[in-house]
Amino acid sequence: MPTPADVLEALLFASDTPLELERIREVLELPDARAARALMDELRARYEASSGALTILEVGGGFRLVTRPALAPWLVRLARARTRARLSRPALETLAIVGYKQPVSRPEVDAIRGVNSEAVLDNLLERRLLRIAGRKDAPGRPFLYETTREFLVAFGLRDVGDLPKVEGELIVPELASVTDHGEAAAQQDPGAGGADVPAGG
Amino acid sequence: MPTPADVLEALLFASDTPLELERIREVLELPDARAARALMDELRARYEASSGALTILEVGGGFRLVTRPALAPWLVRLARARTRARLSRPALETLAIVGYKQPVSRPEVDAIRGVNSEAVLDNLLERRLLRIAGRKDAPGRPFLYETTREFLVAFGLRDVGDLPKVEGELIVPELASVTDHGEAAAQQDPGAGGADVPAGG
Amino acid sequence: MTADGPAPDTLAPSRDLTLRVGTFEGPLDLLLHLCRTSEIDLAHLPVRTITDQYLAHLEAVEFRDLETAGAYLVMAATLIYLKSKLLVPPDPSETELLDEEGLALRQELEARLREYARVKTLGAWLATREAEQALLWGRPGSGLPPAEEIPLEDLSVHLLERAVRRLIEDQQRLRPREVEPNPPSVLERMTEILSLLRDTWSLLFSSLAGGERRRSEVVVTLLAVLELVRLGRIRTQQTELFGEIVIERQTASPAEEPTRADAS
Repeated sequence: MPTPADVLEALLFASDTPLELERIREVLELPDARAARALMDELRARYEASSGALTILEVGGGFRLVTRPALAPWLVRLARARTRARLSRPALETLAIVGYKQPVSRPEVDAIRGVNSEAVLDNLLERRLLRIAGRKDAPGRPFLYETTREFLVAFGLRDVGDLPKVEGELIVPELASVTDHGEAAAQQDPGAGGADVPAGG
Repeated sequence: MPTPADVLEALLFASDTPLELERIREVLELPDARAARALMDELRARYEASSGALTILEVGGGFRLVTRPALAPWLVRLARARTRARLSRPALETLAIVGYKQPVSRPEVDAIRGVNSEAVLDNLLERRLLRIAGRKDAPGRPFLYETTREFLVAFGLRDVGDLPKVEGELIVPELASVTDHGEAAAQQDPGAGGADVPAGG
Repeated sequence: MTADGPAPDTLAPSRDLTLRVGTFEGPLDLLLHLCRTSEIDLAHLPVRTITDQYLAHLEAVEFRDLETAGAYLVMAATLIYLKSKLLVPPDPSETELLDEEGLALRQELEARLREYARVKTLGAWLATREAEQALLWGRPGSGLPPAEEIPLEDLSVHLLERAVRRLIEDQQRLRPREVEPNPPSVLERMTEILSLLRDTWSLLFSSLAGGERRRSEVVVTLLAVLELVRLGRIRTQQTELFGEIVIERQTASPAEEPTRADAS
């Protein structure tokens, strides 16, 4: 007779998307999400205690079973041809903008990057890292973009709250003169390099 | 530092085809297939000793990591829970249109929803909630869609006449005026596969 | 961080050209690079230095397409304009003095640069996360029974009812517009363009009319742009026939300050 932890292990193993606590609760008929979380903790402890090849990751609103990073060299050999196309710098910057400003329209992304972002956005839609969240009530009724769960999984984030706080990095001193130009002008960067973002956040 | 058995476990986990002894030998740089077999026996013994959810199967000239048969019922439950959850808003909308207006063609569904519905329709065909009822006598001779018996069963209906009456009429726009609209065809439905959109959203 | 060059997923046809541009992803990127290499404080931008450096680099840049070229040139024009607003004759030891408008423009530029710097840093952070995740392997494909083999559980018919209601409501809301196409008025569009230009000093026509390629929308937008040009509220540039139109804010309207027209 399989234990609940065994069932959970099987669910994790068979699931190709992050497994949500709610789903675990439902399948195992647990009273609430807390009970599901407790069971997950039990299984994670078991995995951490045994030093096997696998580990459990909390990502994209759920949990995934993955190989430990130390095993990557051998896996690369196994999947000789496996080359996950890395994202380009424009793609990463566009994701960064959408990540912390979502939902955001193309004209807004264009304005921040200073260049046309249509092709990059299309590409990210196609990769399912972004999706359309609706239309903005603005000239041309442009599409609004937001990040997907795929985005969270690709970057190992539990949710968008895991993104480092960039806004909070700014110190906002009292500005004597210009009041006309609103928040943009009122934000003062501590220095030239001032955009450092702490990892982990 | 991972042991050879850990590496083997990772290879089994990440491999999408049965893993051959020769392949194991190659990746782990073992002297011969016998050494690979010995390592496999070691890992299998480890799996049999622990009564977890997974087991190693020798199949098709290689080895696979699979869930134990006793766990199958829970996997079916998970799959079912996910299938249900995956009837995204676009999917429900499309089902509703076909349900109330059948038989209806894809351009008509597109016109009502204002977005390309190809992926959603394909998905619903695959789930057997819809089927193709023929072709419409119209430019391009598009397929006509109608609901299936599975659709009725899934929604607990005796026949489509059981669908609740709603106030107002869902209008199928004249397609002549719609084709010039262009935008409908250019835009892919973001919720196509619906994986990210919870039911009833 | 990934290599500075574009990865395979960028636009294929423009790749070679992009590489020759160097590693800059646009005018802000170039400007930021100049600030970083000269250790310039993004909160105190030396207009003269940065303009001269920008123009010097611009000559070496090979543009990937006309639109990108336009974006670089708009920035160049802005910098030149800003430089022309410096009040005192050049004296490197003095802090630069600008009039109120120039000050505001410079602060806006500084704010944009800082924002872009943050975006860049966050992009680099994402790149390291991506690299970390590339070391992890999940299961290839789903181990669950395929969807078509899973009998569906009962779904509430109310879900369908709700969906169809929503659609009908949408149609009823939109119908007047459908029957009698009623594009936004030129005046409305003019107001919208001006309000967008409060947040940024340049816009691409395609991004204004791009969301929905309805002819009527494009026409109204074009009329609005022409009217704003006539009123001296905006400037436009189109580097080539059928090329991208760049819309810029015209800070001082000739109607209010007729003398400015000669200066620019």
